Amino acid sequence: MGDLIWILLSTMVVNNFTLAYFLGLCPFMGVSGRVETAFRMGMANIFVLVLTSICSWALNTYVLDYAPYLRLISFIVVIASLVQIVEMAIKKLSPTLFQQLGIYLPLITTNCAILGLAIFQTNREYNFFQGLFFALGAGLGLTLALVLMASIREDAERAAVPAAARGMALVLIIAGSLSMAFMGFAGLGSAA
Amino acid sequence: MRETTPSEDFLRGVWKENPVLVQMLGLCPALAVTNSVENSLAMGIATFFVLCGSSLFVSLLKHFIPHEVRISTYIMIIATFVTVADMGLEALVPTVHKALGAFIALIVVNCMILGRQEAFASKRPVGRSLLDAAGSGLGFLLALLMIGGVREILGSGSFLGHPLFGPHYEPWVIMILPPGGFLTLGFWLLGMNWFRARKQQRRVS
Amino acid sequence: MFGKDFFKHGVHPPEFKELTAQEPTRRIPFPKEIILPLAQHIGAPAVPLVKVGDRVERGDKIADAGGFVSVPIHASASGVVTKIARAPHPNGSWSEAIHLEVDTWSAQEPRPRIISNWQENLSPKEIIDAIQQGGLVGMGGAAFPTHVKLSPPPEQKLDLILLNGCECEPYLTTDHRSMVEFPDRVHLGTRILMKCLGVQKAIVGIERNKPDAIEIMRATVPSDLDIEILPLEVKYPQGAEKMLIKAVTNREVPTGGLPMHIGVVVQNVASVATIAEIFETGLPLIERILTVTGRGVRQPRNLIVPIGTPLEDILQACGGFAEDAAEVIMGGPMMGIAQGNLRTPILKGTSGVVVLTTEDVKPKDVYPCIRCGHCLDACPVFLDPQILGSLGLHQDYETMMEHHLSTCMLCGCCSYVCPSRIPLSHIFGVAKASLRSQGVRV
Amino acid sequence: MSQADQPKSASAASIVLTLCFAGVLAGLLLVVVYQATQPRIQAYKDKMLKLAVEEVLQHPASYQTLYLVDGKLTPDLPAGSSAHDFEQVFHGFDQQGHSLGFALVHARAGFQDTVRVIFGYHPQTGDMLGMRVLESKETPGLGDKIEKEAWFGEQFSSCTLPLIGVKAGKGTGDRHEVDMITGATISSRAVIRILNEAFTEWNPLLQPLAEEEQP
Amino acid sequence: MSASALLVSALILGGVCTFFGVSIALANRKLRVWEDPRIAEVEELLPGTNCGACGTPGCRAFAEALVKEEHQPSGCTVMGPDDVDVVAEYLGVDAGEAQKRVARLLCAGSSDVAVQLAPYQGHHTCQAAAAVTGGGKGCAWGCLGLADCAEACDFDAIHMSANDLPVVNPDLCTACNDCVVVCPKDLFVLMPIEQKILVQCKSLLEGEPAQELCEVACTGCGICAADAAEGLIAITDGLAVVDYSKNESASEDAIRRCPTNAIVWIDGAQFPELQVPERSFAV
Amino acid sequence: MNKPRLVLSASPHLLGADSTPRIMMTVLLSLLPVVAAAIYTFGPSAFLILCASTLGALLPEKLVGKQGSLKDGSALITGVLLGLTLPPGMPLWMAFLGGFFGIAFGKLIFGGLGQNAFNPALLGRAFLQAAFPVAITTWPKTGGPWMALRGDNFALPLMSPQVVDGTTGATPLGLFKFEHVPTSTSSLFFGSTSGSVGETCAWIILLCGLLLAWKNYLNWRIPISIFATTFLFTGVLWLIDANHYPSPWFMLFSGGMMLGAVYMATDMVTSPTTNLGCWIFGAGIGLLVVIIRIWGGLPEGMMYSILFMNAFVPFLNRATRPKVFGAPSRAELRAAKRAQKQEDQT
Ligand SMILES: Cc1cc2nc3c(=O)[nH]c(=O)nc-3n(C[C@H](O)[C@H](O)[C@H](O)COP(=O)(O)O)c2cc1C
Ligand SMILES: Cc1cc2nc3c(=O)[nH]c(=O)nc-3n(C[C@H](O)[C@H](O)[C@H](O)COP(=O)(O)O)c2cc1C
Ligand SMILES: Cc1cc2nc3c(=O)[nH]c(=O)nc-3n(C[C@H](O)[C@H](O)[C@H](O)COP(=O)(O)O)c2cc1C
Ligand SMILES: Cc1cc2nc3c(=O)[nH]c(=O)nc-3n(C[C@H](O)[C@H](O)[C@H](O)CO)c2cc1C
Ligand code: SF4
Ligand code: SF4
Ligand code: SF4
Ligand code: SF4
Ligand code: FES
Repeated sequence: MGDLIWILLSTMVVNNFTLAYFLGLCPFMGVSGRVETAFRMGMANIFVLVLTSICSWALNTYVLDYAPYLRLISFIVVIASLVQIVEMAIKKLSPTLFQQLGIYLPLITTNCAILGLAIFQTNREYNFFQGLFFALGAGLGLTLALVLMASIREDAERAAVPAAARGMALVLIIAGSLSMAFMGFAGLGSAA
Repeated sequence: MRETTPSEDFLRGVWKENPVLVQMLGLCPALAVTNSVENSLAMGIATFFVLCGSSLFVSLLKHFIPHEVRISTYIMIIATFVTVADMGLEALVPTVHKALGAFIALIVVNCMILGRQEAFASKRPVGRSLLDAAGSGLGFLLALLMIGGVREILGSGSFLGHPLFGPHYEPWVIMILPPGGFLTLGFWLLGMNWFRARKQQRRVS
Repeated sequence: MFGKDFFKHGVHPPEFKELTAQEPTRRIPFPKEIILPLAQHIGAPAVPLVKVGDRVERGDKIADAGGFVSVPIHASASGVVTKIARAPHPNGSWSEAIHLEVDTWSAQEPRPRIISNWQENLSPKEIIDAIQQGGLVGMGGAAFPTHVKLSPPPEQKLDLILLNGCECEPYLTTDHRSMVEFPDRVHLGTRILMKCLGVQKAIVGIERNKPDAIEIMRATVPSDLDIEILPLEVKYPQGAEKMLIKAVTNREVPTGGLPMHIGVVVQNVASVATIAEIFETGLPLIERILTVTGRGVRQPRNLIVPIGTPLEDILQACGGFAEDAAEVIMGGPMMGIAQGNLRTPILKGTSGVVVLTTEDVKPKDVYPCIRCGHCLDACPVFLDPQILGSLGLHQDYETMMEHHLSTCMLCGCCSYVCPSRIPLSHIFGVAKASLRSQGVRV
Repeated sequence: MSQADQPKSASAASIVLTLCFAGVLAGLLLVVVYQATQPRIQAYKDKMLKLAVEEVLQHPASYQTLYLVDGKLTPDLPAGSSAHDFEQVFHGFDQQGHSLGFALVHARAGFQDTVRVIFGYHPQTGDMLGMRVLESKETPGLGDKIEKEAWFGEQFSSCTLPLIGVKAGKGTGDRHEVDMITGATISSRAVIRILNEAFTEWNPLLQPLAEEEQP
Repeated sequence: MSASALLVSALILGGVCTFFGVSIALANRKLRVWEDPRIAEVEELLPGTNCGACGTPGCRAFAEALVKEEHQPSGCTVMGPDDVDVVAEYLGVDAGEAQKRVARLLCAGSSDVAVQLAPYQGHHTCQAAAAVTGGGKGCAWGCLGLADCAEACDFDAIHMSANDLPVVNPDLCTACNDCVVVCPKDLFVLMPIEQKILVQCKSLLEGEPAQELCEVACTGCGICAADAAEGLIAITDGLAVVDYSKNESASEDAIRRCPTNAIVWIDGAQFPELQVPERSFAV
Repeated sequence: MNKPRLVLSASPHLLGADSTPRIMMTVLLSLLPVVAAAIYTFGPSAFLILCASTLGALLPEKLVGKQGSLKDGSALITGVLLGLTLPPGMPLWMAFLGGFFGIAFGKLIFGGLGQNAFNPALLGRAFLQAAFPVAITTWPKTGGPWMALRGDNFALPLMSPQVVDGTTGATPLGLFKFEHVPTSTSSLFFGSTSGSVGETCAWIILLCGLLLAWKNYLNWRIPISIFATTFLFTGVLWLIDANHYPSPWFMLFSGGMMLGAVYMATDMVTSPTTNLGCWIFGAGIGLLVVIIRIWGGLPEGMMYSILFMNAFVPFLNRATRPKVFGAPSRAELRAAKRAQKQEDQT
């Protein structure tokens, strides 16, 4: 159990997917304008990440042993198709949930964090539960980064930001600062 | 839709609608692997290859792909090219392959590539699609080199591995660490905005 | 049944009450012209009953109530109606007013009483009618027609009459003088209110910085009434209705609600004294006590002035402007409004005129908000003026509503403490005005 | 616009066929490329490993790969299994076929991420033959000195396990002492810990084999 | 190259793809929700300023309304006529006929002709000044000149004159309504550019008192009403009011004898004589 | 009657005496004793470092800041505080660069005073720490001739400092973390240990902090909650295993704890506006410091804890807004909802 918790925490803060690994930056830049939106994006991300973790574990265990060179392509096909189906289902079954989460799903499919998770999980040879906690940690880390970024951006919106810095330049500098702040966790657990 | 000329198709992606610097797409590889010029170059070329290849195929096959599964199909086409690139790099330049790590595989989900398929290759003739892909690919490469150049020069004091400032240079390690990636792209955008504003000002007065 | 004597937050500005606290009230000569705007209070403006050229006696009704939430206007001097035309109003607009040319030769004897004597057997309805006919509006600042406050819906249970003698605004000593000079009137007024509302208990809240008022009021409480004189912490805005109730009873007026919803009626002590005066003299509200003060006026004084006297004449009666006078404020320095036109008349609800000097109004540099949070610690109603202010500067008034702009009472505590001198309460006032013009209730 | 005006959606058959066809085609293409590149990739990997093993065993005349199967080290793989299913140890021999020592690969968390090292030592004396960092993501300019600073690696050809890290210049000359890198204490310590850990873990298994001659 | 590897790989990927192909086809049959793709296309063609001048809450809403044919493309006042035609052509509808409207200021009381009783000191916006006893201008209706409207205009169509009066550039004005909303004195109206007769004053004071406070006030003297065509101008509450439903009968005769020039005949820009100082460009 | 030239201004017409420049100047004055103690301990090197970082902070403020923004004094504070967190032997060009980065990218890019999300001084230090990790962890030995420089202050711009062997010492935290050698609390309290320029004398900083708290120029809840959390957390660990974990007093008085808790976590701009928010903010810093110091890779975590919690400030502000006067409390709202539900059911 301790091992699982450690995987969760270390993926969440020490090796934060967004701020340390540069995964899932497109939505991080694009959907971090409002805290509410960012939070929903994060939730949708957690959902897809967990789904991905399960799928890739299953693929690895049951199918891909025979053809490792098909790993990448099967991962991505499975993820893309699943997300598409889930999206359609949510759209049909619960329009409110769709408004809250569904509209982000297509954005997430083509998001490095998802495939990155599948690949890292395979490289590290995680078992089912380790993979699950890895996915949760990654998702929570993404959500944390997204929400922090969004809350800072909401404040900055009312600030007298100089014209040249308005827009993405400022967002990137904030991301750099956040990334520096997260560096304090580096080496957590290694020195003991 | 407005008609465009071939040269417009090509040039648009290089600068005016540069995928990284303007559209903010494909940021993950643009920041993750650009801690040296060599890596940037390799990543840029690999992406260029994948982009052109998949644009070609998508454009060729566009009439046969049903709307409902277009994303899945595009991704499959892209993934095929990426796997080819991945294995090719590993066989030909193993050191570079090791430095880029998982990010070669992640070209599949480079938002920029899928974006080009959706916005352009799936609607236009083959030639134009190739031009567009080449432009965007070149733009991506250019942006990667801009970021990688700054990061390597400041962060290692060298360019393409050649030391620039002598042995006593104190490298700015941060530039090759994650924050350096964000900051460098931030600097570039800042500079470009400032430059654009200056130009506009001059036009006004 | 009641608790503590404080509310949380608030500020403590310098008081400056010593300028006039010991000045007895005095009358001033009648002005040449009296200007009586038809809109004197919250609610519908009054409707004129006179025409140009009519002669009126002091105390005559010259305009009738324009509805239930409205009271009549009476001539505050004998004279001739010269015109019914737009005149400057303290709120900055030019609104319809009855202009009287005061008879210089008249002794200004009032017409015989229009309201009958106080008797224990008057019914609530008769009392309320008499108060409305007397043209009474709240004199504590909001100028809300008093009879409306005294007519709660029958199902509303009331258990306390709270007399507001705090006078928490710096400089002003109107209520102070009312209590010191006319304690019996305050108590008689209270008696009438208690009779009218059927309430057994009254509390007079007085800030501790008026010990003489507390003493006199205590000494004169009629033995047959349950009136408690309660000294309160000296803190602005102790006099604000919600804060006073919180301090005295520990009850909170719910958002959007009224004091009566928690069983309390709040009346200013001067309003209560005026109720008594109406029944004692039979005269309607045609004059009031007014503090004219500040270092920008030569002789700060407490005056009894006819309603409708232009500022010019009032200042004249106090020796005129000092050399360095720079700003004339109607009301107190915390919430009062600066006036640019000295022909503006005082209204029934005007409790003071403060004249500030160049030194007082020196423009202050405004700095960006440093998020010190002092404003949050000052706001007596627990708003977040910091966020409201930055939203206000971006004119995002809708979002301000989400941050409870409507609860803000524009007390000015936040502006007072802000080290960056951001005009917070002013910005909120602007936002409220803009929203109101779009039909939003704030 | 009414429901009727909606463009007809593609037929199910065309959806399935497109995907299936694309899948088969991609699969075929990939397998071809894979088969074409795989030998080179594998050859490169083997070469790198061989180089590393030779380096940390101080250039043995030959070496033998042992696999840990069911708690025992054997040179033979059980039938039907592949090499990377088992942990491996490399046993080096000199010209005469005498045992020189063993090379091990071991990994552990460093400052940023896992550090993988290969090292050679003699199980009976504990004397080290060499050490090389195979893989690390330590901070460039700091932690990556464990890989890039030659003097740091060279210490490990002349010391004895188990090791103790000391601040540079603070050593007493003991054979168990290794100088750490200033500013990269954590990474240096991680390397030392990896070696000590592997030593305690493997030594009981290896000691009996130390006397073995080349078969 | 082994044939078995070929087979395995084709089978695996083909199988996986077929499985998901079937799932998607099924899902498509059961779960599809349709949205008109033209909405997104039209939205692309619109200017994207989200100014709301068309009467919908933004460009997206306008695009939806256009596709549903509830609005005409010309309803967007920001697009030039060429762009309107492009949208109309895309949708195959009539462009509609838009009447050019511009913002007109109902005050001419610049700082050199209107009295300021007491200078306002504090937060430098018209809205803020208006909240302090009306802003200290003698005329309670007049323009405060602190440029809220110029600030609010997204199209750079309003600039302040040297005497603190906002001057609208009719070519740039899109009639977006922002200045109308922002002005605390309600001094802006949007009106068709064909309406050329305008009373540039809102003061309800009459005669002397009005003129004492502002040289160009409408004193309600009635001369214009007498000179104009029957019923075109009436004096209401001390102010001349033009009945624009009778706009055809308007002529320059009506304004000639106005003693204060409060009523004017506008051809194109209002206040053509006022100088707009060069604005410095800020980074 | 004479009529003066009247003006109109908005109410309230009385304003408090505090002003932003006055607050900043007071904080700056209160830093003087700290600076004096630093110079007393580290000699001219400390002075040079402070000058370099301050110049670095003032330059961008002068170049791109709003007109007259130098006057408010906040950039000066940033520069001095940054200098106080650097090792005295650092090359001056690095200190200058840190100040420049902190103000330019930690403050001006957000629009200047009051708008920044992160503490500019600490952002400058974080930049330096990530850029030049060796230089910023090279600590001079204490003692030696007062006038001597404590390292290679005058390294050429962009060039590495010449490491003078034998003059580097270890900080108490470093000693504890890597060597497990504790330092006595009294030497920490009176500042005779090696470390950054400003982390010498705990009692001076505490005293100045008291002064500022009394003037209401800093929210006392923040340092108190940092100290309390750190003390309690370390105390519990210490009681569990006193050999392995440091004593709570050591935790409180070592490293940047004092300077950070009193001067940097309390920066009004980058700390919550609500009092509850301040309690949580401080508790978060306290927890993180202990976690990083004990289990993390770095010996000191004050800077990173503050920066990390800075990022939470907008979120904390929105989450801890007090209940508005007269609005129903949460319990009341819940009760009302329950009643509503019951009504719906019947
Ligand atoms: C900030 C603020 C301060 C106030 N201060 C006083 C005061 O000092 N004395 C007072 O009688 N009313 C004060 N009021 C008005 C009271 O809230 C309330 O309206 C009044 O006491 C009701 O009595 P009235 O109707 O007789 O005027 C204040 C209101 C506000 C919003
Ligand atoms: C950005 C950054 C990166 C670091 N990277 C490493 C690293 O890769 N390996 C390491 O051992 N320590 C690393 N450190 C930790 C510090 O350098 C730490 O103070 C050092 O390990 C202490 O060693 P010393 O006692 O020799 O100074 C890093 C610190 C920072 C700020
Ligand atoms: C307010 C303040 C905050 C600090 N924050 C940090 C920090 O987060 N990380 C750090 O390594 N040093 C920080 N320092 C400097 C360290 O406290 C001090 O130099 C520490 O002992 C470094 O030890 P090391 O050499 O073993 O890394 C800070 C100093 C101050 C004054
Ligand atoms: C109590 C107090 C503490 C401050 N601490 C800092 C600080 O740690 N770092 C800093 O850059 N500025 C500090 N300042 C100055 C100022 O608030 C800071 O430069 C702003 O963050 C710039 O917007 C402080 C100011 C005060 C009043
Ligand atoms: S003016 Fe409004 S926000 Fe400011 S302190 Fe008073 S009630 Fe609070
Ligand atoms: S008091 Fe002023 S500076 Fe402080 S938070 Fe409030 S608005 Fe900002
Ligand atoms: S027209 Fe209105 S908004 Fe514009 S300057 Fe005049 S008063 Fe201000
Ligand atoms: S009188 Fe008319 S023109 Fe003059 S300021 Fe007033 S509204 Fe404007
Ligand atoms: S490249 Fe777009 S999310 Fe990574």
